Amino acid sequence: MTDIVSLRPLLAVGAGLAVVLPILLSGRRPALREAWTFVAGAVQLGAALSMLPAAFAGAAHVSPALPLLPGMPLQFRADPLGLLFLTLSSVLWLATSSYSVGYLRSLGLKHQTGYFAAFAAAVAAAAGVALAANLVTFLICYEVLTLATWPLVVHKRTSGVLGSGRSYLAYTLIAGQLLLGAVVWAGTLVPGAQFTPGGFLAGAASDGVLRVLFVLLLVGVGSKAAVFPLHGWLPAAMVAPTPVSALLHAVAVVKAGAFGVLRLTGWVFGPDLMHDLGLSLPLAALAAGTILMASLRALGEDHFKRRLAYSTVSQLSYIVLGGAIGTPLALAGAAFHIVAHGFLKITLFFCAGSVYAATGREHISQLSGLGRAMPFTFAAFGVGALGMAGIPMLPGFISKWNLALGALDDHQVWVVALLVVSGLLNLAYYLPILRIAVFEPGDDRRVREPSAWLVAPPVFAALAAIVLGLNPDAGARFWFLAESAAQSVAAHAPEFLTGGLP
Amino acid sequence: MSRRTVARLGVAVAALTAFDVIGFLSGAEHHGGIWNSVPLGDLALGVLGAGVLVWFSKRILKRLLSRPESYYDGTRQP
Amino acid sequence: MSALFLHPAFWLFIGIVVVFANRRRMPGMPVGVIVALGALLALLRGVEGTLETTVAGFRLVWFHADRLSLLFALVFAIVALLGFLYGSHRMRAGETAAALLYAGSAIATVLAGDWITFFVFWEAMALSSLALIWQGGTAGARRAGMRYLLVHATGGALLFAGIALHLAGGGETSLGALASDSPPFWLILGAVAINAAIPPLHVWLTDAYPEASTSGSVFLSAFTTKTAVYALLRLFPGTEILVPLGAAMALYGVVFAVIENDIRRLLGYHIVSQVGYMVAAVGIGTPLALNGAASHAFSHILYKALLFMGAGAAIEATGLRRLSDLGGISRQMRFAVAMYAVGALSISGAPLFNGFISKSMIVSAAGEEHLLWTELLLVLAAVGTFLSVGLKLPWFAFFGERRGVAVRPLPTNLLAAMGIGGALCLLYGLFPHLLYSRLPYLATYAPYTLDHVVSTAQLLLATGLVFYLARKTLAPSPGLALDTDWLYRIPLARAVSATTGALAGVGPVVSTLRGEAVTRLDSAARRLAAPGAPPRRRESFAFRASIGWTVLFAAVAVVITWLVVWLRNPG
Amino acid sequence: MRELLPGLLVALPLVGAALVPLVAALFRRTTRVAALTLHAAIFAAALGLFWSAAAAGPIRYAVGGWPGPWGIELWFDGLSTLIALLVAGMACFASFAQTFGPDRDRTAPASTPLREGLLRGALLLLVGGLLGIVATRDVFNLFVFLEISSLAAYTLVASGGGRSTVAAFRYLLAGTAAGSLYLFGVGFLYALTGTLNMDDLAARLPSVEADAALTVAVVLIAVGLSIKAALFPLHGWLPDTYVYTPTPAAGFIAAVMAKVSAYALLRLLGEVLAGTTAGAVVLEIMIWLGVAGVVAGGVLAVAQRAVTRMLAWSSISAMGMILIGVGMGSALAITGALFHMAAHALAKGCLFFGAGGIRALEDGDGVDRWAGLGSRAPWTLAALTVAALSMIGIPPTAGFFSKYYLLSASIAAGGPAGIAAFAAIILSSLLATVYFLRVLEAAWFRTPGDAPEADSERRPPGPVLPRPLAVPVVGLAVLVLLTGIFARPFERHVLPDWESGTARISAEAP
Repeated sequence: MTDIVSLRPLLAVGAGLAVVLPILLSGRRPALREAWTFVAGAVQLGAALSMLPAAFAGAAHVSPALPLLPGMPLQFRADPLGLLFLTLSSVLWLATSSYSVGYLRSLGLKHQTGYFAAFAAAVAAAAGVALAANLVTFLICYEVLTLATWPLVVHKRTSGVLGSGRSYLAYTLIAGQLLLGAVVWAGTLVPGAQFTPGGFLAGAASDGVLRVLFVLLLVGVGSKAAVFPLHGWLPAAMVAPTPVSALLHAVAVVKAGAFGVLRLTGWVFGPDLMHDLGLSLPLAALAAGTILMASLRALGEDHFKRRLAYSTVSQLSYIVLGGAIGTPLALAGAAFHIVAHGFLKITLFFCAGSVYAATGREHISQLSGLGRAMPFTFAAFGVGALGMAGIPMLPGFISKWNLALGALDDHQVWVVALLVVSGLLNLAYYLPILRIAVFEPGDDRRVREPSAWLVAPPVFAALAAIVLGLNPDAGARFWFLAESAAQSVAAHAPEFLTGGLP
Repeated sequence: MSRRTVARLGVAVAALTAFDVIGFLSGAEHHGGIWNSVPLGDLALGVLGAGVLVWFSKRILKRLLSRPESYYDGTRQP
Repeated sequence: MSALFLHPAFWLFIGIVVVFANRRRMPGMPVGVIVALGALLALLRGVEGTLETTVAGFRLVWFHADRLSLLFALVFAIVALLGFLYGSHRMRAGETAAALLYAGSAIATVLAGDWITFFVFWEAMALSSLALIWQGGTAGARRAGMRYLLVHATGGALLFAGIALHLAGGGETSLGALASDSPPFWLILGAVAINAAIPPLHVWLTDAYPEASTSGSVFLSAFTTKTAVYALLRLFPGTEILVPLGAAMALYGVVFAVIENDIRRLLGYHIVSQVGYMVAAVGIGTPLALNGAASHAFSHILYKALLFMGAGAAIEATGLRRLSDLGGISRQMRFAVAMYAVGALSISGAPLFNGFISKSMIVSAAGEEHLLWTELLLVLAAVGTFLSVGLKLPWFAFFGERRGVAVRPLPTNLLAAMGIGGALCLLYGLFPHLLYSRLPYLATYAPYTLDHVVSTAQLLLATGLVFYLARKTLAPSPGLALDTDWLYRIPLARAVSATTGALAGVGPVVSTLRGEAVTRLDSAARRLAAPGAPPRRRESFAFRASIGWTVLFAAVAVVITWLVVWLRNPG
Repeated sequence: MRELLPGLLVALPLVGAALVPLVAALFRRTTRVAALTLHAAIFAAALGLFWSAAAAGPIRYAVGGWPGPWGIELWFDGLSTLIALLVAGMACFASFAQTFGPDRDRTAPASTPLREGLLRGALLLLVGGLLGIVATRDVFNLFVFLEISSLAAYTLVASGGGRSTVAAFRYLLAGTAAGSLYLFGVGFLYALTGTLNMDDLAARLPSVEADAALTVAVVLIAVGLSIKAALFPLHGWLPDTYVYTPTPAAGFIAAVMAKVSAYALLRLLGEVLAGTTAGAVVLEIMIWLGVAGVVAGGVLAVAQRAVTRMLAWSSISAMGMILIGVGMGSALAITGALFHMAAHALAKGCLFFGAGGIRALEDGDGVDRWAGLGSRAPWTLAALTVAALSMIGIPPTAGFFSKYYLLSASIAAGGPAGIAAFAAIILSSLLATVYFLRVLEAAWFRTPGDAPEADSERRPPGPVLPRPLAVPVVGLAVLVLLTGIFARPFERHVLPDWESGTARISAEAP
């Protein structure tokens, strides 16, 4: 893979950062303030799209290295996996921005200026996480992401909400400090700590040290990815306004964590080293436990957004699972699940938010009759819910399918069982929502769809999900990116991992 | 039993016997089931089979499995 | 691209869009009837070729027609047409769309040329039928639908796992008979067995079908179980375990039907029973038996739809669904009763009706293979079928004592659909070659031999005799009969509920403990900071180890050094 | 010019300290301008030295033309010019802040022009003392500057009246003890080697290596300077001093006082006495004490409810971290220690200016007094937030990079001490997270008063801090960010010097 030195990665990361100040300064003029957001979103998306052709041709745009620490520059590199995440986050940022405008206005929320500013900073940080070329850059963006999302989480500012925000910070910042330690350590072992397909730590230290390092790194990225038992903050963070939750789950925080786990397993340690150290199976088991526990927990949850939150906990462990298995197909499935889950979960959260904006209802048992009153919203919700359950023709199936085949390449039959049980549980906790909303008669005849600002984004995301489900290579060629990312890792994998493909 | 009932039954039995005779006389080899090759076999099978079915279902099974219609009410639904 | 337009399911899927687009402008337009007719014509015109795409590295064959799949697709299209006609006076957009998706998915499933496409539409069928059940509109329908979903999701999961294992093991991507006794074989067989309603995995059927709307249950009766039969024919011909399973199943449904009180649930048990014939036939596996299974599926779809239409007509006319509530309404709905009778005679396998020409193929195939017990059980099941569907149901529902039930007149489209259904049953019964010429396997069969007709007639008449004698015993009574669904409606539901409850309880406990720990650490730190200081003074001089301690520590450091040095060099 | 700068750097503040009260007494209004100009000039001199040392290598300056080893020498390499720059820069901000006046306590004497002039003079004297410590190459001279700076500091601390006089007295006790111990140590050294010049000393030490008195001298010097550097458990003077010092002085004292002593420790123990066995042992002990200080400071900071006291304890933690770096002595560790001096000085100065101002204006020091500041003074608070994040070690602020270097050095050092240091630094970051975010949360997201849900936006927006404090706060926050972003050039400036310096000394040793 050839590198092209260009400023485009910096542009992609900097777009969001650059508008933070203008947004803060134009607080008195909402139209201008929101225009900044859209401009930055468009610039970021444009930068992402402009780097795609190179990725299709097997090259990568690399930013100039900014000297920062000995041997560890600040550098961004648009490799396939990073581009996949970047493109996803820019598309969904635009959708979320338009949704936010409608949501904040229709509910008349306060502190809108700070909201949009923090939003821009968070997305910029997520873009940085996506494109980080080495561990230090990753760490920096990761920490900024944590802090930028804090104001968003505690947006309501009641004492209960602040408590949840504290819990959020406790998990993510503690993990961040452990990550800092681990990054320093890794950087001492291998100067540069450059993300390398297939990992760079092999042979750098004794097995024991590498295992400790792995645990530190995993706690660092895993707590953001809400891997059990580090998931406690995620349901608590549901106190945030809905667009924030959508962002948290689909793009920024949790997704960045899952992305980090993929980077960790594929680009820091590498599948073969993980196998040698005996880390693959424990990690896979952890992911499996998370998937099941969170699904069961979602089953017993009546709060709409919290059920979605537990679903996220469960779904993101698919990505962790794929990273743990490490075969090409599993990695490709995991990488694609970043995209699939992004579109689907953002749809679901948008729908939950629309319901709240239109009716003020927050619990699933109160949704009766809303399906008829809000047909577009719940049509989109249906797409999201079915996609989450891995119903074919929706993108969730493609990731699940490849995860299953990838696991079988490594003769891990139990993963298939896990995936199907999880799919079952998904249906068991998603479809009752549809049943209640669409098929139970409602009592309130005045309910209507909220404004177009709130209807268009979920419909767009759902349609995009359908397109991706029918053709995962449509548009930005997410599947191609996922596959080439997985292939680059697999090129370094030992033979037993690549054999057995039909 | 009234006379009409007896008469109806008589007609039915006569018709069945007639069928059986025709069937037996036609003499076609038919699948090898014993009830096909024995006179009155089909008839006996029909009567016996239906009788056993009614007896088993209504007398045994129903007693074992019958519950009031509200049996599942109040159980937890997903 | 032209192949896309030839795909019959395409017509039905397009219909969904039309339905929603048309919802306000022409609410009365029978979109379903029109598009089903389109699909039927497309099939009758004779379609060939394949339609393939490649998605994410997998070759998907959306359309792959041979005689077996075309036979099923044809009857699916016919019954869809009948169903839409039957329900066009009451089906709203949502229900029509669900039915269109359901019928289209069923057709697409049987026309699928590879495993993934097959799975795709298999799942679509499960979900669209769920939507159809939920359209029943009652709380009972919603709850039954949920149970239905869970069972079918399990089936889908098994199929998913099976296909994944099959392909990962180097299996063919195109559909074909599976190597026996491999994990994928059993997983896929399990999935198909659920859809084929093989006991003990059958309760979803009798649980959910009676809860759908009258038109909904017509659709439901046709597709899911018969695609499963198609799958058995395609994937598991000659699997021996299916023979006893099928025979037992045929009888199982009959036995439960005898004690059933709900008219559509009774018919549902007879679906189980009739599919048992087909399952057994697939198990027998000779060309004749396989032809029998295919043709019986064909016939069954027609007469079972007719029967459900008849039962639905009674419900439409009276609003009642239990035998113990109905009775004495035949005069107000003679045509419907007559058509029901056609269906009842067909399912019982009476000569001249289409059940006769297909069911006897299976019984004969069993006889030819000398499967005596199988044959006997199948014959017994036929007896029971006539007893409950042919005699008990119509007697207590339509005839019998009058209970002063108010009867509404039935709409014309409903009667027309029943008329066409009845006509088709008779048509195929009278002219068997219309069906036989379309059968997929090489085997000939002549149903109308004298002994065959006579033997069947004797069985039916003997059954009638027993019914006459035992009609008091057979009188329906309210209540429900436990079935295997008890297992998941009571113990499993409790286990899941307990687990989720326990998990939900863990969170608060953990956060309480966490809060407790934080509080304790904090107060410990504060005690350290200001030992013994009362809380209000905590902002003043804290941590007394200040100057005195500093001097002390410094002094200690110096003294120790001095001592060390002095001890080393005492001079 | 290059020849004049070293002299100017030390002479300007000392002369200015005498001049400014005079100006205040005579002209009154121009006091402020005169003091600021002087500070700016000192800063310019420091900057000039910094550049020329970077461009043309270290500068040796013989005071009065008397060369060493008998004359007093000043020595400017990358290390000392950097600290000088820091001191001079912080002094500019502190001088700016002095306009705010010391009178936060009602018992403080009323401010008069002369009094203001005297305080400004004291600050200049303090700066002069500190710059002297930084620059001098003579161990006794160092003691003199140490005492000069201490005396000036006592004055500034006590200027708040009330409790601050008590705090100043306690500081005086500790400081005098420290100075005496140091002086004893220097006495021993002189008795052993007959020289006070550092280079000379380093050259002659090997010949007296065997003498037990050397050990005693090293320990006395180490303990004395450690008290001044607030190395745990010799930190007792620090919390009260920092809390009760009037805000403008606190911002300066908290930022640089202890660090200059740490610098002296580095010079003496890390460079001059590094070759001795006793020096090595003391450095090893210093790592462990640093570890203890890092943890204890963090824990006790968490326990505080008053913001300035929390900041004071956090300083003890930070000093522990710096001394860990000094103790390890590797190039990475020294870089980390120096970087942490800079990062911590900038951030802590910013925070003390801010917290002191808020304490004075909100009439209380509790965390709850910060509630609602976010909506009233977002920019000031944003600046304070940057400083707090640097204290926690969040990238891309300066604190992150210093922690990064120190963590790297700990891992590279290995062994129990290395692991303990690694763990302690991580732990202190976690504790800092707890105690700083508590304040930030209140400031940004909580509303004042008992009704936390009340509308905070109804209070009119406006500056919380008066300009004399707001400007340093914002300026220092910007510097915190810039230092972080330009971390790498910084390291390049200091390290080669240090390495060549230690190499030179060990080469001179036979």
